[in-house]
Parts: sequence; C-alpha cells; structure tokens
Amino acid sequence: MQNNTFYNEILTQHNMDPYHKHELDDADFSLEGVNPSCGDDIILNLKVENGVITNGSYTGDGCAISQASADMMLDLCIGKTKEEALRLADIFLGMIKGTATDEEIEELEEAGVLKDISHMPARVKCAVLGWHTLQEIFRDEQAAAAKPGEGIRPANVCHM
Amino acid sequence: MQNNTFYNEILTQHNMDPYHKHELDDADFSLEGVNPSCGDDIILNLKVENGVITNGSYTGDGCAISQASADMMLDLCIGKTKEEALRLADIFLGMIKGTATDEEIEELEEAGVLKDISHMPARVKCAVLGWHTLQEIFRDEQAAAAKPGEGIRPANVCHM
Amino acid sequence: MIDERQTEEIRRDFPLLSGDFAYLDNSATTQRPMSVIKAVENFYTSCNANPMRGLYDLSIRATDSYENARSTAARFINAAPDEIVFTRNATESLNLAAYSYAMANVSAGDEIIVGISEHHSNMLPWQMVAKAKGARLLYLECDSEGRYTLESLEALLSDRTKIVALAQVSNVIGRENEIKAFARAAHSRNAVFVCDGAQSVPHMPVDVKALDVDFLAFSGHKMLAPMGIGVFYGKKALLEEMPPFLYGGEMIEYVTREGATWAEVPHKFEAGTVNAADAAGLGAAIEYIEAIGLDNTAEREDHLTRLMMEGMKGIPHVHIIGSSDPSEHHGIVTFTVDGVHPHDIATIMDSDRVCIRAGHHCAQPLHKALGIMSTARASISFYNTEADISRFINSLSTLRRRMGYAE
Amino acid sequence: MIDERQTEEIRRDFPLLSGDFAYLDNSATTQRPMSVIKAVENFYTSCNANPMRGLYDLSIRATDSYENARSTAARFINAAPDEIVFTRNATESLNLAAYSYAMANVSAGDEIIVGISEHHSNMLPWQMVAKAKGARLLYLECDSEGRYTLESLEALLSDRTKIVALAQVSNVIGRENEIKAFARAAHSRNAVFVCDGAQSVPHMPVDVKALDVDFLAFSGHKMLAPMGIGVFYGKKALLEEMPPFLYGGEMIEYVTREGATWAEVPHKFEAGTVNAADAAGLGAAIEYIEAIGLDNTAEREDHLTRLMMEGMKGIPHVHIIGSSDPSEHHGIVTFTVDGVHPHDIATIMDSDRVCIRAGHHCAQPLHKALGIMSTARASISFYNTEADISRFINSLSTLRRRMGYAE
Ligand SMILES: Cc1ncc(COP(=O)(O)O)c(C=O)c1O
Ligand SMILES: Cc1ncc(COP(=O)(O)O)c(C=O)c1O
Repeated sequence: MQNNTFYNEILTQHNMDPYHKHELDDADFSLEGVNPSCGDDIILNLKVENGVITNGSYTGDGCAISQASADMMLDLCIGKTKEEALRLADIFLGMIKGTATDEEIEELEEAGVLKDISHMPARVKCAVLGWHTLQEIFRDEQAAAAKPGEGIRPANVCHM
Repeated sequence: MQNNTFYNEILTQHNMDPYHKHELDDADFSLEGVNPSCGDDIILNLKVENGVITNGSYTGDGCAISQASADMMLDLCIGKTKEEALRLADIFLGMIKGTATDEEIEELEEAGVLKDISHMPARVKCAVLGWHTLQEIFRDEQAAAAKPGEGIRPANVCHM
Repeated sequence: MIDERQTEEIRRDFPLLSGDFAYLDNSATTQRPMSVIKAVENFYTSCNANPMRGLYDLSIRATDSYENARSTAARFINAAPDEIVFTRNATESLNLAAYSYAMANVSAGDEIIVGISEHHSNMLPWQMVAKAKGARLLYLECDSEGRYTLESLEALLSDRTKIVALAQVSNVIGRENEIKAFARAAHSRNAVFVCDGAQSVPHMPVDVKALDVDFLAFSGHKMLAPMGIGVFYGKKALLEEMPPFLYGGEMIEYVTREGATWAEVPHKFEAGTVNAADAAGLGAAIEYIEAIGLDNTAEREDHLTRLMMEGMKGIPHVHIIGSSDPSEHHGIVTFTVDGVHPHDIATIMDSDRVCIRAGHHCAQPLHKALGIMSTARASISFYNTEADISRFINSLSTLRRRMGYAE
Repeated sequence: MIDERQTEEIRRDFPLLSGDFAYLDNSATTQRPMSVIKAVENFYTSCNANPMRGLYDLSIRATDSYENARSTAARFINAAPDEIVFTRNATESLNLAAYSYAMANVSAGDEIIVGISEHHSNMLPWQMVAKAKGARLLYLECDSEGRYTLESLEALLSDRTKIVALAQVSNVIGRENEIKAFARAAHSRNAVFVCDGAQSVPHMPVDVKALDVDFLAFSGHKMLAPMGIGVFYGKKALLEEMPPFLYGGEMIEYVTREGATWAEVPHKFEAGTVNAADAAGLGAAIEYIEAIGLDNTAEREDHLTRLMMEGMKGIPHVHIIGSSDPSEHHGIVTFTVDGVHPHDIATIMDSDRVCIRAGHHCAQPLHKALGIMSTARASISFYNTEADISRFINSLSTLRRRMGYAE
C-alpha cells in the first residue's frame, strides 16, 4: 500500500509549474470547489463556445495532488466538447473507484498517474476536486455562470 | 463464592415465622427503609423508654434476607440501650465489610449467619436495610418520631 | 435444527461457556465467541490507529475495518451503510433519537406515545423530551399478557402525535409486537416510529425497509459482540435533517469562532474518536450469527424455550409472565414463584450454578401495571444446552422447599 | 531514564510496534500493550456478564472488575471513585459537562470562556450551549506561540462568567497551561473550570485536588487503553446537583409513568449497559504506565522531543508551531514546511513508513488565528525509539527536493 508512485515527476511538475493556474477574465463559467477535510480550495474557470471548452484555468490553494490534478484535467479537457469532458470525468472517477479499464485510463494521459490514489482514501477527495467541480459546472450551468463585474469570486461553491 | 450458606434454617425460619413482624401501636419511632434496587420496603417501629429499646417491630415486603435480617436485629436489640444497639449495628456493618473480628461477630448471635453476604454485593443492601433504618432513627430522632393519628405510615423514608 | 451435538461444537467457540454453570441471562448480555474476541485483538495488533484522521497506511486499515463493520451492520438489518450510526449501546441510540430528532421536532402540546412495557431506556428519554418541551407522554397499554393491539394504538394517535416508541420484543414479555402495522399507523398520522430492537435484532431477521421504521436501536453486547458498541439506524432523509447530538472532533466540516457546519451523515453523529475495535467485533459477531443462520438460532432458541416452559408448568406455584405459547417468548421467560422473592430465587439458583436475573428488569412501570413488584427472568441463547434447562428446572423445583415451604 | 535498550524491552509488550515503521501519531491514539489487550480478553473469557444487574457469581465478578477499574482511574488523578464517570471518550465527557452542568446553569446573558486553541471537542459543546441559552461565548486568545496569560483570562472574567473551559495541554501547541492558577481565577468569579485533560493525563501526573478543577475529561485510547472508554471527573458536590445526561437503564432509583428519581453518583451518569471490558483495559493501561512511572515516561518523551526538534532545526524551510523549547511540547511537534502542503508531507512520509498526521487537528479556529490553513504533526510516546526520530528527520529533510524544489 505504501508505494506512493503518484509523487513522481509528472505530478510535482504540474504542481510546481502549472500551465493553467491563472485567472481567466472572459470565462463563461466559474465555480469554487472546496474540500473541507484537506482545506483544498480551487476556483475553476471555463470558456465554452458552441459546446466546446476553448479555454480554462484555475486558481486556489491546496495540496499538490489537488492542484496538479486540476492542471492535468485542464490539459486534457481544453479543446474537448462538454460531453467529451464529462466522459473523461467519469473515467477519472471510475479509475479512482477501480472500475475503469486500462484502455480507458490510457485516455486520461498524464492524469493516469493518480490511479493509485484509491489506496489513500483521505487523498481521493484532493484528486477528484477539479473533476468534481467540472461536473458541477455542467450540472447546473446557470448557478455556475460567471458574473461579470463581481470579480473572480464565484457566487457558488461546491463542497466535496 | 457460591456457597450461599445463609439460606439456612435460621434465615428461612425468621423469614417464614418472624417474631417481630407486626404493627406496634405505641411506638415512639417509626421509619420506612427502602432499597430501591431490590424493592425491599420495611417500616421499623421502636418503643424507647429511658434510653432502652423496650419493644420493636417491623412490617413490609421484601426478600427473605431483608425480612429475616430485620427480625434477627430486633431479637438482638430489644432490651438493649440505644448505644448498645448502635454498637451492634456497627459490628453488623463491619461484618459485612469484613472488618469485624470473630469475637464481635459472636455478639451478633443468629445475625452472624449473614456474614457471607459480603460476597453478594447485590444482596448487601437487603441485609443491612433494617440496621440502616435503625441507625437513621437515632441519627435524627425528631424526623423519625412516630406521629400518632397518622397511622403507621411514617412521614419519613430512608433510602439505601 | 441445531442439535445437542452441534451445540457442543458451537460452545467450544465460547471460552466462558466451558465453566460449570448454566448461563441463562442472555437478554442482559450474551457471551462472546473467540472470533469476536480475536477480531478486537486483531484490530489492536494489526490496524490500530485513529480511523478517519490519519493519512498513513495503518490509519487507512483502521478506517477500512471500521467502515466494513458499518457495512456489515447495514446488511444485517437491510439498511444503507450511511444510515448506520455507531453508538455505545441501545440506550445511547435512543437518547440520540430523543436529543436530536425529538428535541428539534416536538413542541408544546405535541404528543409522544410509548409502550408501558418499554425498557427504561426507551421510556426515560421520552419523559425527558416531554418535560423539556411541554409535550404530553401517552402510554400505550398492554393486556395482562403483554399484548398490544393496533386498535389501542389507533385510539391514542392524533394529529398531535409526533413520535411512537415501542420495542419489537419486550425484555420482560418476550412477545413480538407487530411493528410493521404499528409503524404504518404512526405514519398515517405523520408521526415517526422509533423501534427498540435490543431484544429482537439478536434473535430474528429484522429488515428496516420491510418494517418501515424510522429509527431502530440495538446493542452489540446482546448479540455476541463486545460491550462498547451499539447501533442507531435512521432513515437517511431524517438523519440529514437532524441536528447533531454530541459535538466535537470528526463530526464537522468547518468550524469558526461563531459556529460550525456538520460532516455528512453518518459522521455528523459520531463525535470524537470512534470505537473502531469494538465495531470490528460487532462485524465478527454478525458474521458468526450469519454463518449459523438466524433461522437456525431462532429455531434452537424456540426449542429450548419450549423445553423450559414445559418443565416450569409441572412445578406448582410457578407463574410465567406473558403468553403460555413458547413461540411467543423469543427465549425470554420471566416468572414468579409464590412466596419466594425474585432476588432470593436468583441467589439460590446461583448456588446451584444457574445464572438468572431478578428485579424489575429496567421496566418498573410495566411491573406496576402488572401489579408485581419484581420478577425473575431466565433468558436463552442458541448456545444453551438441554442440560442448562434441566439444571434450571431442577433448581426451580426445589426452591420453595429450601425456603421452608412444605411444597 | 528509560534508555534505548529498555525501550526495546518495552516495545516487545506492544504487538503492533514490531512492524517496520515509525509510529508518530501518538496524540491521535496510542498503541496498546499486550497486558491491555489481554485484560479485555480476560474480561470476556472469565467474568463476562452484565455488571450491576445480576445476582450471580459471574455478574459479581464483572461488577468487581468494573468498579476496580473505576478506583484505579480515581487513584490515577487523585479523585474519589464516585467522582469518576466512565464515558466513551473525552468528547462524550465534555458533552456531558455541557448538556448536564451547563444547560442547567447557564442563562441568557451569561458568559462562557473558551481557549481559542481548544480542540473542537472542547469548543463545539460550548458553542451549542451558548446558542441554546443565549449566552455569550468569549475566546481567550493565545500569542503566536500558543501561550495564555492569567492577565488575559482575568480581563475576560466577569460576574457573568459561568464556565471557563481550557485544555491542560493543547493537541497542536503541546504547551502546558497553568491550570491551577486559571482555575483559581475562574473560582474567584464563581465560575466552574472545565479542564480538557486528553493530552495531559497520558503524559504527566495530574492531580485534580491540587489543580482544583471542577471537571476533567480524558480518553483511554490516548493512554494505551482500549478505544471505547473515557473518563469524566467531576467534584462530588457538583455531580450530585447535576441533572442526568443520558437516560435509561441503570441510572435510576424509581421510575413511574410520571417521572423518575436518579441513582447515586456516579451511576446517575452511566445509562445503559456499561463498557466493563474496556474499563478493565483502562485499569490495565494505568497499571502499565504506573509500573514504568509517569516521571520516567515523561522524561523519555522529553528526550525524544528534544532530539526531534534539534533535528528539525537543521532543516531549512521547516517551522515548528509553539515554543522553541522542547520541554514545552509534551511530545507534540506541529510544523509546516514552506511550499509543501501538510497533506503531501504526511503522504510522502507514509511512503517512508513514518506515520504522522496532517490537517487542522480538530482545531480550526486556532489555525485561523495563527494564519495557517493546516499543519503537520508528529507526536511522541515513551515507546518511540531514537531510530523513529531519525527516520522522521531523514524523511523530512528530503521532502522539498522530492516535491521539486532545489533545496
Ligand atoms: C486536546 C484534546 N481534546 C479532546 C480530544 C478528543 O478526544 P476523543 O476523540 O478521544 O474524544 C482530543 C483528541 O482528539 C484532544 O487532543
Ligand atoms: C428492550 C431493551 N431496550 C433497551 C435496552 C438497553 O440496552 P443497553 O443497556 O445495551 O443500552 C435493553 C437491555 O438492557 C433492552 O432489553
């Protein structure tokens, strides 16, 4: 149980040098995701045009797993349709639950390094925080709609 | 621990054919003693003249041990001074606690059969109910003073 | 059916039963099989850590063990795992229902209905709530054999009824109440139904979905498990609405100077470090019972009860409380002997190495209603032998003579 | 002092410590020596019955075992046996103080003072009482090292103060508070002093008479005992006046349809079947600690703490919460590492087989006051080795590099 292979170069890289950790002024959706047990707190911003996620970013604080996972998720989802992104979210959650196939996990690309997090229940919430927030945005688009003029603080928070 | 030698002829005799289980119309003191865990409930009546217990009785319900113990106590105490009776009460309680000497226990005469009750903590309260009520009468004579006209029901109750 | 030979095998699992006595106080607490004792030991020797808090392997194993026990308990009564709150015992479970659900939902003028035969643990919490809230406590009366009728419940129910609390099996009477019908009647008036399962869950299949009770309480120690673990079952929707009961670590989401938000059900109700070791023991106890089969244990208990009651009928001056039909006793045989105080019965039986209980069995109002100060009770488990029953009957048949009666 | 060789001997008593890891989460829960595990087993195999109820030999042995454990616990903190109420854990003990004492004695406009560094279990019950009663909850502030001063308490105290609640040792800071002086200050305003001893009783001699606290709460599982047992100490006179908390079997004298009278202290507060097996375990744990000697264990813990803190000081980017003096930590070393989230610290340490804890340690308001989201915590017991400390230090010194930092 104790080979925490996920603290590898891929993960630390995404944590130390994230590609997508910045604000996104023209975001269409913006939702805060919070993991109270860990104190992880991210704000996920998405720009969606004609059903395609054309841009995305996150800001926030938290452990390396939550931050890197969100960064890897955006890597994967930008350029995908909403449906494709939600399918990847399902695969990611399935990977954590141990129900995803190897082929499916392949599709997650770098995010596949978090496979073994399922052995660390206390950290599962960190790994899925970004993905869960993504699902929530599309579950209730109205609630997650970015409100221009209100700054980046989104009106709604989704708790893990 | 399981040789309950106290259920012998002496005890059953005092339970089945008590000498002192009756009312006492001219009692000077009358106090109810109650053992809630067992449901034992006695009323102890004493006639005291010039510091000497000249007569006594009890009424009530309860297990054989509580009833026989009260009966044996009265056997022993009638005719004794208040001080002597209280000394015997001390010895009886000492016997139960295991601190009384053999000579002292001799003085208790038949009541000595309850010596082994100390191995049955749940029954100790039954055995000492009468003695405890006696002590209470002399501890607060005013409260235990029999109130003529109020019937035999004493005004005060002492709980174990 | 489990026969005498199989019973001997079963008894080998119970270290304490090798002693030379008949243990007939099973409704107070059962003995524990080695697998339960070992499950506790195993927790301490192989996964002892504070569950739910740590971030290391050992603590994860502790958490898994604890949550597995929760799932096992849930399966046993056909609940979902997150409807199972671990408590210390049935008493704490019933207090949880009272402090959390009732204090938040009962107002002045409301009514709570409680069976008159209830154990104090399913009566005093409701007296407390009624007093605190200015509500009325109504007692559902049973007949002289401890039988409740649906009609008498319906006669008491009103639109002011908020709670009906009743045991599935009384610890004095032994009879099974028709919980399903009673719960339906309570629901028809929008009252919740609290079921005390302390004496039923150990002895018969209990399905919370089929019974449709809102809350169910039971104790591990009455069903082979360790002493420090009990269960409070609540319907998920109710649990979610209820305020917490005990406050402290592990039951929160956020805490500030001003207040707090609560963790998800069931953790909201499990404040402080949990008793994971005894929970593991409860899991092992349920598995032990399941391996033998509740149908088999019930049949065996029924057989022994029949034997006991038949033997008792042959002894003059002995009176059994409740039904004369052994199948309506679930191993509980409460009785009196003319002229012999129940405490003397128990003490003399102890000298014959028969362990029974005497007193009010935490049901004083029932005894008052029956017009008896106290009673003696022999209670049977599937691991008792026919020899245990004989020993009991032999002792009982000599009692009055030993107390000085002619017969 | 206990040296390394003696420690190896001691560790042989703890089955789980034979594993290849450094267990440094002792403030969350300790490991159990075989004598404690065996005491629980022994209860179940040789005196298992429902204590306090039965009238037979086995039940008497169960009762004796239970009451002996109570006397042992009483002796350990210099209380009288009837001032010891057994609970499940410190959390339940503190809730008992809140529900029973405080709900009966706090009125609208009254004030309750709580340390800002308190564990949620000694904060949320008081928030609950304050809210229910319309009382004011005032926080006693500590400095950045977690130090409380008598002056700041005196500044908060008023004639409206009814309760002051403070831990003797905070589970984050590790510093010992001057309970005796604080209790005296509370008493000078006729307030009662509630002491959370969860982190002090396991590590130092605690004498309730000398400290003159009104209530003291602690958990068995943090001092080698089983998980299901805690202690609530209360001064006899207070306990006698307080209403019951949990209602049910065994805590009554008489019950009628209308109400009830209560059993004597401490039984009034022990509703339902007690956890006699784990109480026996607590007795054995105390005897184990007494055999080694609290002075010796404290000295050993101090030595290891010193070693740990010295090692940590040599590692850049590591910050220890609280005093820089190891003797002010009582085995609790809470820390942060620049740029590495505490949860990552714990997970990586786990891969090096070092068990520590990370998070808010059930002290969110303290973390808020310190301006930190969360921390990591290593906590020491006398059975830890110098090798455990080295393993911790080695892991800590590589942490930042493994997270991608240059140093
Ligand atoms: C200072 C302090 N108080 C109270 C508690 C609560 O103890 P328990 O979880 O055993 O109830 C703890 C331990 O978690 C603690 O460290
Ligand atoms: C019917 C019933 N309810 C409740 C209880 C209380 O159980 P416990 O003492 O384990 O809390 C008992 C057992 O004593 C019981 O028989």
